[in-house]
Amino acid sequence: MIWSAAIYRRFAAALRPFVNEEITGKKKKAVINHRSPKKNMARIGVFVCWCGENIARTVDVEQVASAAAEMPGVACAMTCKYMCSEPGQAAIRHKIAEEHLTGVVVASCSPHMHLRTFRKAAEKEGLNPYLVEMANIREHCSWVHQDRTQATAKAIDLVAMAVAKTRNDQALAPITIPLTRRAMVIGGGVAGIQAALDIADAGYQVALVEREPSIGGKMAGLSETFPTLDCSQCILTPRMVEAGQHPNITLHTYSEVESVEGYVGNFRVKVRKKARYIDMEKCTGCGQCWNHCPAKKNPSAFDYGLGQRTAIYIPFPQAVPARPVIDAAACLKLTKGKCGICAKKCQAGAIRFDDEERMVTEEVGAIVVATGYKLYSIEKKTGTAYPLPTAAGTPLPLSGYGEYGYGRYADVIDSLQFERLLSASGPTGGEVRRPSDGQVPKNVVFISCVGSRDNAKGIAYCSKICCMYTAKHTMLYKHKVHDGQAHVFYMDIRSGGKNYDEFVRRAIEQDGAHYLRGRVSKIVEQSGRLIVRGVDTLAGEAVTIEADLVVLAAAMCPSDGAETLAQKLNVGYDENGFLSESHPKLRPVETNAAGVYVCGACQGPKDIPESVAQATACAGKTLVMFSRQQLTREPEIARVDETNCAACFACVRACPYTAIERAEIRDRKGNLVKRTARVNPGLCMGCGTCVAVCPSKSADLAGFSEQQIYAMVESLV
Amino acid sequence: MNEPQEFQPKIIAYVCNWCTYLGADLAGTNRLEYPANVRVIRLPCTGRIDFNLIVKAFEMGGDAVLVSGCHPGDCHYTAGNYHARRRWMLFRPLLEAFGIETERVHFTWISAAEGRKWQQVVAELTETTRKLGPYTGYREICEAKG
Amino acid sequence: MIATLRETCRQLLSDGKVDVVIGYGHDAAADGAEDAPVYPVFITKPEDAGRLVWNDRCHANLAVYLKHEEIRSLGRAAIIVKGCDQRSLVVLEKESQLDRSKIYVIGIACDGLDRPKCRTCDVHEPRGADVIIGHKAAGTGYPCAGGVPSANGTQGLPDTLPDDRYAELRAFLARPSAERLAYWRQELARCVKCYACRQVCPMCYCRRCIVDKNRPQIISTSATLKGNFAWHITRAFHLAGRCVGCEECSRACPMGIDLRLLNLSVAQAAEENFAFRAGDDPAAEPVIGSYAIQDKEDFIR
Amino acid sequence: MIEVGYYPGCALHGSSNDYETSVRACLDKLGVSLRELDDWICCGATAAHSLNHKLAVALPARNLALAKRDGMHELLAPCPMCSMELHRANRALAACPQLRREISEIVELEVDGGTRVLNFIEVVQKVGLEEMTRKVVRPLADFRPACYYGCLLTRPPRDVQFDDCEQPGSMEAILAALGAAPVDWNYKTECCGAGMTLADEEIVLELSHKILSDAAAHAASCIVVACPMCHVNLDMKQADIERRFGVRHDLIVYYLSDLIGLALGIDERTLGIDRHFVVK
Repeated sequence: MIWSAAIYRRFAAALRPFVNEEITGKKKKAVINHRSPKKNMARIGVFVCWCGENIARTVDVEQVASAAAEMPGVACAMTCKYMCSEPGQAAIRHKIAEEHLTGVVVASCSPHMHLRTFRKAAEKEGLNPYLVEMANIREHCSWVHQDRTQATAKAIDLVAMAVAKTRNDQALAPITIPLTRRAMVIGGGVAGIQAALDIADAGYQVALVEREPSIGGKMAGLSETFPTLDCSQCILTPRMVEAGQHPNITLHTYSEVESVEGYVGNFRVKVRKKARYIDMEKCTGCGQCWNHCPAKKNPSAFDYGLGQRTAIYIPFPQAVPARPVIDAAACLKLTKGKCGICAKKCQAGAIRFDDEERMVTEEVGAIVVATGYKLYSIEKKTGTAYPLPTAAGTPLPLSGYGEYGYGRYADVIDSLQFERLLSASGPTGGEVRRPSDGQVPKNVVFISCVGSRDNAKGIAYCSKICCMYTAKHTMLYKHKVHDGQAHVFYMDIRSGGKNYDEFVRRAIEQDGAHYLRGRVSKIVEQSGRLIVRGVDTLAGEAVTIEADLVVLAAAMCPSDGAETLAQKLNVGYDENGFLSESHPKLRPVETNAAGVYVCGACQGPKDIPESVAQATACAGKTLVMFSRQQLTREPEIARVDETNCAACFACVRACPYTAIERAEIRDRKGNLVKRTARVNPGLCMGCGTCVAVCPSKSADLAGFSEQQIYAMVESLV
Repeated sequence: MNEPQEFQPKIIAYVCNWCTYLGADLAGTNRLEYPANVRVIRLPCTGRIDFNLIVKAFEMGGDAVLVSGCHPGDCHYTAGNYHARRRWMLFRPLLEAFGIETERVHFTWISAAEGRKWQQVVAELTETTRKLGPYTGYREICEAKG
Repeated sequence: MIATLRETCRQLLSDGKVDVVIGYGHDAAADGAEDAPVYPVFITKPEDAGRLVWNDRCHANLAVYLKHEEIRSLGRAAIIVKGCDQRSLVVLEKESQLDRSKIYVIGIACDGLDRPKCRTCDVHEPRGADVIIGHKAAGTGYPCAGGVPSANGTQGLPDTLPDDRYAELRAFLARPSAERLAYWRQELARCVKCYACRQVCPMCYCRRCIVDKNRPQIISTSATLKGNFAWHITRAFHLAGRCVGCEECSRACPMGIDLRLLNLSVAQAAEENFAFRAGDDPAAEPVIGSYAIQDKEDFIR
Repeated sequence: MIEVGYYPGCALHGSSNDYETSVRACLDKLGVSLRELDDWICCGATAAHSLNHKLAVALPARNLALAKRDGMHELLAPCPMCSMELHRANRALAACPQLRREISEIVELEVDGGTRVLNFIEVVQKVGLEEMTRKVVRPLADFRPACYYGCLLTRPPRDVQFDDCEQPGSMEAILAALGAAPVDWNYKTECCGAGMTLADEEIVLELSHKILSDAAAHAASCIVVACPMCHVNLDMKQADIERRFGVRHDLIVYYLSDLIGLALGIDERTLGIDRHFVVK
């Protein structure tokens, strides 16, 4: 039965051209619309590119073309000086029409370079783009070989393989999948706020998830920003308020992403909302609670431990949402069961000691990751406790800067702490007073590249912004302490950017910052002063500075949990934990997880303008996606022959994208006919791991099918 | 001229699209010269490369086979190379048991940035295979009449 | 022991707990003769339970019949397994080929059947069976000390340690590779591609075997060395992490090709690299289709 | 009884034999038996590495190979210089199979870079502070030691992998457990100038003077070291330093083993403390 059907089809296909000719009475014109080689005998056009001299110098392109013309299924072969040029593409299109081509092989450069180009050209001529293949005779041949005979022979082999593949190409149609036109932004710093606002302004719903009780991120704690010295909070807080009040933005503060399911256009994100102990609906943010809380001496995370806060607190006055949160570990009511003053003071009755964390699920089509950074941990705690760090055999991590005594000397602080000392809303009200005794420091040493560019500490990269903010620090310090002197130890000054180098020069020339090119070897404390020993490599001498305060410009590292989040999102990350963009130049905010975009410092060290620009780029990418009703995806994905599938489900186990599911085939009465594996085209990324693990080869991969690959190998006889 | 012709081994390389193929592209861009004996077959991922393809390469008269993909952790598809690595760990002993020369089956990780490694691997592979000579053992098997 | 076995099965059938018992038995015509040949039998009526036997010719791994549609269609099955065969059930269940809750497993305590695998057997009493008939012989394990009446009078095989499962393979691998290849050339030259090795294997349950796929023709179907090598490489590799070592393939081969070495080689690789033995641990993740980041890669450059 | 291989090195059999006396007495009391490496040779310190890389590996490697031959998995080298050289050789050998083969040939013994090298402090940690505290008969209540690690005990950190290389605390932990009150000071890991002893003594005096001064400034009652070189400079040269800078430090310099020994009830003579230059 099956036999006869197959034979019938084959005959019908073979007869069709004649039938057409008879009926129309004229030579068959090129039929537009996705011809498949199955219908007719293969008619493949081979186009060999000279690439100027790039290929032709080493490969005899004419010989390649004439050899190709003899290959089975090849209808015509020609060469062209530049195949990718307009005339080159036109030649391909012309031949497709003239020769009724059913497939095209372009022998030129890497498919990563121009496969798209040629597929588009073919498509314009009505040939299904997936019937176009390339033979890489430039990168893989002419550029790496000298011997003309050998290179030409290899080029012919490469073309033969491509022809063999093309003979077995199938016309493929893009896959469409549904799209939820709603976005999630993870991280509520300046980048996250920007992305959320841009998407929301375009009219789409955005869920903004922030781990801290307020959005604002690191920028909310900065004093003034380089190179304009405008007040950080003055420019950020209006944006925060806007985000908080935007009708299209749902804020999930004090919340974290628990799990991510689904795929591009159809994500289901579970968000864990931590217990805040405040009824957000009732609370008016009046401040009665935190003004009366008796548990006052808790280090403020927002001030990086330099200031103190109450147990029920609002991280900073301009917080959005302007609602407090109870620190469960510090609250007397929650720890000891007594107090409850805040509840008594609250007119709105918004205090809820029985609050519990809960999960909410957001369904979104795109996710923007903006989780930001933290500073490299420079602390090495020693002192009175004398911990024994050496467990037998475990190597000590070579982190921290014990020689600088951070965490040991109160007056050695990091740059974000110094920002708080400079900030008008900071613990000192904007006066530069050192942590140990509240004195105004007259001699301040700034050390840049603490952690950065130091392979011994495992960080090879430059943190990029430290040169700029250190210059800013010296200026702001000078503006506040007129008789003070700032000293800066630096390795190089990296101040590329608009108005950036001018800014550094101003710090040196106008504000008299004392720049020393060299490293600091050690800081010791002697009778209340910090003795900074370093070297001035330009003068070639050792330098000792008695400082009142030392500020360390610690390296920028991805914030805690970035790797875990990346794993949940299936986004790659580098050895430093920064999230990986899809392409460093051409796809800088996309990731290899479709529908997930990255912006800000979670992708790499960067300053505010860059973070904001990237955030807007992420919004742009999201909006491009949302401009369509549904998504179309590359059709080069796996498929399971459900009749032959033995349902061992090795593929289900192997699929990195959980794109294969266990399915059942039932007859009309609902009786189970058989079980089978089934590919979800929305999730499949086309790696083909399922094909390799399938013992019966019931799984196959369009575009790289078994038939195609074996044909390629067999062409190498 | 009666100098014997140098043996030109036939080497078939199955490489992943995202790392090794691009590494080979980079070798080209940097004009890193290497012997012209390798025929590259591009697959999306090492996870797609089945052992049957290795057997097929020998059946087609291959003197050596190279399988190459992204370094662990770098897979474009996050885990395809891990799956491949595990299969090869099982496949190599089987080839050993068959007495098939495993020194003709090479596995490497070559990243998109390792154009130089691609050059070295291909050069060394060609050289070792040249020293081993044509794989007559398997060729005889394929030519034997039933 | 045989009486218990027959009674158990009779009871199962008459209680309607199962519809068929897959076991070993004599042909009805044998009329109870002790030395009559042993066949797999499919007992559907309680009164036929008397045909069931247990002796040292009960080599077959009956698990293979669970993959047959015509057996499945008989209804709920009880299956008689030896310790080694029971491992097949674990693998099949892991691969979604059977629903353990719908099968009644009758385990037989076995002291060895004079097969090579019996020398290193460590599952004389099947694990995870619903009922176990008989007891492991005293003194544990091998060499067997009674239990099964031996037809040819031998009481067991040479004493070897159970952990020497791969001794034969190691000895084979110690030979130079050219010699190994020559060995297989000689052996596989006899292969007639009857696929008995496939038919008898409980793990070869594909609806369409890869060798029967013709677009592309991955494995040459001709019974030439080329096709035979391709087939046997494929067959063995498809058993990686799955072969339980029942040795039915070798026993079934009409040309007497000893395929055990190939099966052992993948089994050893799985055990050495992943501490995995097929059919050992129902909870263990199968070797193929899973991975560990720390898998070794000393052979990868 | 813990058994540990023992590599004394040249210093402990020469100028600093008081250190050996002390280490042996102290560890004996702690229940550690030392098995001295048979046929040990110089570790090559200071000289070898500036001459020839392979020599610098081969000398310590031979000692490691001897340890392996004699079945010692752990080897105590009380001199930080020796222990650093042994660590370095271990690391070099572990990293390079080629080097392993070459060195094995040179020293005519199997080397594998697998012997664990311990300094004195690590042996005490191995005994365990609790175990040690149990044996204390005379708590060091009136001691305010400044623990001086010098440059080699914690450095290079990649090689020796011991404690925090800039702000170490392991000696303090031991002494605190013995009842002493170690002072927090700045010069724990500064150089005493040992390498310059022969070339420019002036530098040695100056550097050692800074160390002694800072210890005194932080109200230390004594200095504790775990290195024969440090001991020589701070103890033997203390008189010269006092003359040169016109100050009187008068700080007794103990080996760590001395103080543990005292706490465990061993007398000063047995510990060799009476052989120091600065004495009570």
